Amino acid sequence: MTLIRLFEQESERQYKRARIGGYCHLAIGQEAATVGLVSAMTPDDKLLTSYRSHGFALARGTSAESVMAELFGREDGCAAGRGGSMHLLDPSRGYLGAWGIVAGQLPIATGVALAAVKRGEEIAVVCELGDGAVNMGAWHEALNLAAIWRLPVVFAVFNNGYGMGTKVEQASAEPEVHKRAAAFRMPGERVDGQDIEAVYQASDALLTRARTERQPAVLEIMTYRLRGHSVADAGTGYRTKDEVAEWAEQRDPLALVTEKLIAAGITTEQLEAIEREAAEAVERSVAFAEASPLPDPSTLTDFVYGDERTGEQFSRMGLGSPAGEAEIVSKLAVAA
Amino acid sequence: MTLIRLFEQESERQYKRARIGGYCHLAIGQEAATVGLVSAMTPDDKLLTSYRSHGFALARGTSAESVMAELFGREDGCAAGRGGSMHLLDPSRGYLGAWGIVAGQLPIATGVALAAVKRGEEIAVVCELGDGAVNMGAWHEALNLAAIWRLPVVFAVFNNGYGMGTKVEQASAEPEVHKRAAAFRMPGERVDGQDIEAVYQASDALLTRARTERQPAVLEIMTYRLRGHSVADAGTGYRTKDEVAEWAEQRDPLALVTEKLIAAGITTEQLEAIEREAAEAVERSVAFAEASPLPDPSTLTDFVYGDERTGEQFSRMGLGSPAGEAEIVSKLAVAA
Amino acid sequence: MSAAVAASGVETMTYREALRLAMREELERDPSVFLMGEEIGVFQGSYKVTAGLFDDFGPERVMDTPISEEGFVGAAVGAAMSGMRPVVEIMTLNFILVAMDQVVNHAAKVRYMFGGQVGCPLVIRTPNGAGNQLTAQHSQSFEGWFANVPGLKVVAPATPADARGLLKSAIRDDDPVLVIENLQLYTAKGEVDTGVDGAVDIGRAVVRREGADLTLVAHSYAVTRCLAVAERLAEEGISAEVVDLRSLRPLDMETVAASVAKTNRALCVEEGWASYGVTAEVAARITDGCFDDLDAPVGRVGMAEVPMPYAKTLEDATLPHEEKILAAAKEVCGV
Amino acid sequence: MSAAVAASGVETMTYREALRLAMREELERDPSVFLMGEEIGVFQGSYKVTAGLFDDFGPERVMDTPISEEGFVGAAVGAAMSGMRPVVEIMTLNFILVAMDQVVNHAAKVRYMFGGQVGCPLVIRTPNGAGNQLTAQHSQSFEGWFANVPGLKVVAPATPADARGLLKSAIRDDDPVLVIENLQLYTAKGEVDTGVDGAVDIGRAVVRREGADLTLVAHSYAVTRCLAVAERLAEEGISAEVVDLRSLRPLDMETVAASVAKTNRALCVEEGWASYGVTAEVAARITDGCFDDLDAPVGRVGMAEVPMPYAKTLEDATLPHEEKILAAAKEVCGV
Ligand SMILES: Cc1ncc(C[n+]2csc(CCOP(=O)(O)OP(=O)(O)O)c2C)c(N)n1
Ligand SMILES: Cc1ncc(C[n+]2csc(CCOP(=O)(O)OP(=O)(O)O)c2C)c(N)n1
Ligand SMILES: [Mg+2]
Ligand SMILES: [Mg+2]
Repeated sequence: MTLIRLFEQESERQYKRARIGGYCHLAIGQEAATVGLVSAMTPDDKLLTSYRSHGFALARGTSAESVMAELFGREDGCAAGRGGSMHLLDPSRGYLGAWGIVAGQLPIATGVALAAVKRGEEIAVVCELGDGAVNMGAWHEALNLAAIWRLPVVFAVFNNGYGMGTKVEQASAEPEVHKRAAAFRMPGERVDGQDIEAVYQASDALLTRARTERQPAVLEIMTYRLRGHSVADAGTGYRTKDEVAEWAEQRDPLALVTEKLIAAGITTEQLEAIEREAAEAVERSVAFAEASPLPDPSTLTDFVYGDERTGEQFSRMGLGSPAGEAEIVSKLAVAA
Repeated sequence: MTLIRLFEQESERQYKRARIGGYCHLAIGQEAATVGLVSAMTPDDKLLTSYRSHGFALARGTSAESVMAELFGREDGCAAGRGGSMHLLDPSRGYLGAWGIVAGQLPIATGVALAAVKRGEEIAVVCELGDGAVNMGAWHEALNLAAIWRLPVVFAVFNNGYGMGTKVEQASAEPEVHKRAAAFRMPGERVDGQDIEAVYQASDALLTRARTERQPAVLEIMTYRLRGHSVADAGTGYRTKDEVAEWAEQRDPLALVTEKLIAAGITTEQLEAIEREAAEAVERSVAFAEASPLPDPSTLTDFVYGDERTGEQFSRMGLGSPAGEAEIVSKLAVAA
Repeated sequence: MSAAVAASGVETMTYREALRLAMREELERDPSVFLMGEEIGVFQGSYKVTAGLFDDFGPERVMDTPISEEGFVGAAVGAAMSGMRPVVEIMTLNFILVAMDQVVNHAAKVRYMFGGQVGCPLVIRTPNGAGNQLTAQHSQSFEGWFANVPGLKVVAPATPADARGLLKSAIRDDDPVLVIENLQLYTAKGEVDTGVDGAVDIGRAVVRREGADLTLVAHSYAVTRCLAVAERLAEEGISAEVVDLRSLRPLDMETVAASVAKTNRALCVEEGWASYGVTAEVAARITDGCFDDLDAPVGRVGMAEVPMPYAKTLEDATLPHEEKILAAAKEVCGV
Repeated sequence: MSAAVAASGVETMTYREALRLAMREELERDPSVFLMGEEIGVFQGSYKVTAGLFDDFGPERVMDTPISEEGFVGAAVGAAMSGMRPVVEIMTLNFILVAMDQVVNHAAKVRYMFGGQVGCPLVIRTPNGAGNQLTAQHSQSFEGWFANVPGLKVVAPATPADARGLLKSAIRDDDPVLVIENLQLYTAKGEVDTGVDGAVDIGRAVVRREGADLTLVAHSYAVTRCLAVAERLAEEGISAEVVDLRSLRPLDMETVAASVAKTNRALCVEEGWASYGVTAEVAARITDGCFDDLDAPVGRVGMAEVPMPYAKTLEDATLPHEEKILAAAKEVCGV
């Protein structure tokens, strides 16, 4: 959690220094929800999330280096600098990506679970989404498919109170989002997302049922983003300062977990060590990202297609193609 | 109901005689559901339905002539022969159309209700759909909008047990479809669709609440189609003969209502008169349709656009246009 | 099937049967292949393309889905990312509009946006076309939109042999491939050599008929129309060559250009609306690639630019019938 | 605003302000006009185009919606069928993919399929474009797909005056109109005559710069690129004319052809992928309509045919930058 917090703060700084571009959605305030959920996953479980993704990659064990390098758009980024902040992934850890279209990842997560079932793998798929995403048709279709096919997916709704500037109550006719699971005869639960233990326990129970009984479920995790929607949003136009201050002062997940740890007997030295280690990791990540090369324009057409026959398939397309494109097409031919 | 039954049987015959083309979805077996629902509408209420539409137009008072002429693809059809069986309408009676994309009409119905609310009209909008349509994302989005904006729409789900060859239980994780209304904090009810009085009463209650309280709702009407999905489907590959026979013999809505009427004292003469009148109306409709002219190809581009400036807008497009299309474009210019 | 036929392996079958054969062969060959779609199982397929496969392969390999195109196309993307090879049937191309986001924003992007670490070997097969009075919402052919999208491949077979062969290649391809079938072609018959694997390479057009005076370029059912028109042109002394594109992305311009270099005239034909349609790209490329060869502007014929009307008279006036193609061909030839 | 300026009515404002002005003026003029979209109200618009309108017109006229593009575009269709004039903002063109069915299968079909008895005076405004490292799912320009659909009109203003004028005409039009805005243009400045109504007719291209040697044809932000390229070409002694299409459906080919008849050379430029893109149609029509006028094949430039990558180096290599246009222009001119 400390690592995520410091990483996010550093991302904010680097964004302002224009080292990071595009959209950049920070999860400051949501660390307990993220870590509690991901901790309940086994190594074989799969994870798909929205664009608010940095914390998930870190929680899953992806190195801060490769995440920061991705945000910097470098060749050593976890998506080779092609994806950026919204499209992190780490297939080696079962992180099948962060996605940018609201609710677009839901049907895909369902399909990941379907493939696992077809192969007889006893795993669970975690699909994170925001409270705003529950009003998209894709939510309905994905949950219905998961339910009728009994697919082991836990839909983890990070209810941070807002989709951009829109309050949950304004957007969702059932603001207690977990209750929507009933429309699919699926269990739905709500948990305090600032309490990491509670999140872990609820996640563990649902993920276990998913693995062993192929029971899909909705877990609504109540949390709050202390920053704006993205780095470009001050986050003040649609909520009061008091509201933000209250969450920051009384419900900061990092402060809450620290309190608990202290009560459990952790020493100041230990806490400081954690903080120092995290700070160093973040520092290293920036150094790593800065040192990593920018992708060379000559690699532009790598990865458009993966089939090895693509080169031959496209080799006859060049003729009469749009100016500038003949070149691309011939490179496509070589790249694949 | 008798009129609808006879009209549908005639449509089936005319389809086999190739006077009717395209897709043709009959509602034989669903007459009580249709008439019970539509009878609860006031003249100002609006209606949108799926492609299984003939009965709705007739129940709403559209003449059998103009419906049959539409099925024949004639100029005097209720959609001027442009729409066919799937796209009947009658704006003068608030029938804002039959639509062919499953669940496509739901968001539109929501918008019709929104317009009424904006203008302060105290009306209800009835939106019919099939049981198969409740698994589309459009269902979810439309119901959510209707609920958060308090729009006077009653979503009338004609649950006839099947979407083509798929059983409700196979397709919908919540086969008691009306319960899905809860996901939007909306009332949902189920009613026996073969009992015309029950349908009327349930519809009347919900439509009244819609008009007076702007309360959207789901009404699930349990019914059965005695024919195949469309005239092209025998309707036997996915259900047993016994099942069909049972519905035909014990739950035919026409037989049930006749029984009731007899119990209430209607005479055989009166019944025969109704039947005769309906048969004559259907006969007249065929004669009318046959006599109505086929649309002339010169009118092909009528109605593509309605704005009177369209002609001028398109007048400069003809040049270099695809062969054959220059002509169309210039006609567009004239038509609009 | 006679013994002689069996020996040579060449059988006459419909386009529909050829598609079915390809699926059967691929289901047998590769356990990661499975089919998904509305009514493809118990109902045997809305257009009966998958008839019999559910009975032979069971519900795990031939999965009936609810009416939820966005949901199950997305599920297929997820399964494909996980190493399966889903073959999705969309009942007709018109209905892909509700799943567009999964196709264009997801399937087409997966490999690139994640830096090449995950692939998406997905096949979507779906018929386009019109001609059965199915009206405005059910009579469209906008396959060119997908051909505009890097990350996707789009093929459109015009014969039974190609239906089998291109579908097989699509299923074996490691990238998302749209296989555009056609409602009118389902009953078309042709020879298929079942004695050989029969996969047809993606990205290769083929000359269906040789000619000297004019090149007709088309894909899918429009090829059939063009072949008929070529017969009629022959009667009038015009020798037309017919090029079947077979693949829209990639597009085999070499074959097209070689033909036009010979005939010096070209007419492009499609079932959909020509303005901003497939013929726009083909015509633009011909004019660029064969600028000095052309004796006349490249002609184009498509469906009349109206939403498809129901009435038979109007539908007939809308379709790119042979008469229209014939007239346009003569215009291109200056006769 | 100085008194002198006020008197003449000509003000300098951004494209974004011009759009906002058009909406304000139409909201005031016609009570049936209302706005819908995600974050257009309290949040003042994701790109602040609607800033201030919620405060001035209130939640009934400026309606915030949940994230449900399919739902609220469909609701707008229904409202438009009922005589209202909804103006829907889709946050960016990329997100219209989830609402495609409502636009193409519904809005575009309403009038025709119901025999002319109901209309659909709907406006959808949405920005296309790329250039801010927004990556593959957020950097697309497929407006040509809509231009392929009879029943729709598609306009794409390139200047603040046109942004105001075309949006006004779109709102007053009785048919569904897509207004394609552009992310890069929002901050572009230009003169707008607020003293006049300023509506700009749909279907009229305009010559933005006169020239003799070459015609550059473009729409939206590509026009800005072309004007800059024309300057650089002038330095090299090539006089380029720049035609701003303004409208894609209908397409004003007369203006384009008149220009090409003069210059005998043309290069078409767009922000999106060129293959099967807008330039395909324009190039095909130029070659048909100006066959005897052309001294060289019509050139085309678009975005590189890859899903948009994140890294700045790659994004730069993908965009249709001036350098690429310049090189293509010279190629067309044979220098
Ligand atoms: C289909 C679609 N519509 C709109 C957007 C723009 N958008 C990006 S994030 C967002 C808000 C999402 O809110 P929520 O789901 O609550 O997630 P949070 O940002 O709070 O984590 C919107 C509207 C999008 N990416 N995709
Ligand atoms: C989006 C979409 N997908 C598929 C179809 C093809 N289709 C037409 S009707 C139908 C079944 C609908 O079943 P249901 O909603 O139960 O209505 P019913 O036919 O029983 O009245 C299907 C799959 C379609 N029209 N639209
Ligand atoms: Mg949120
Ligand atoms: Mg049904």
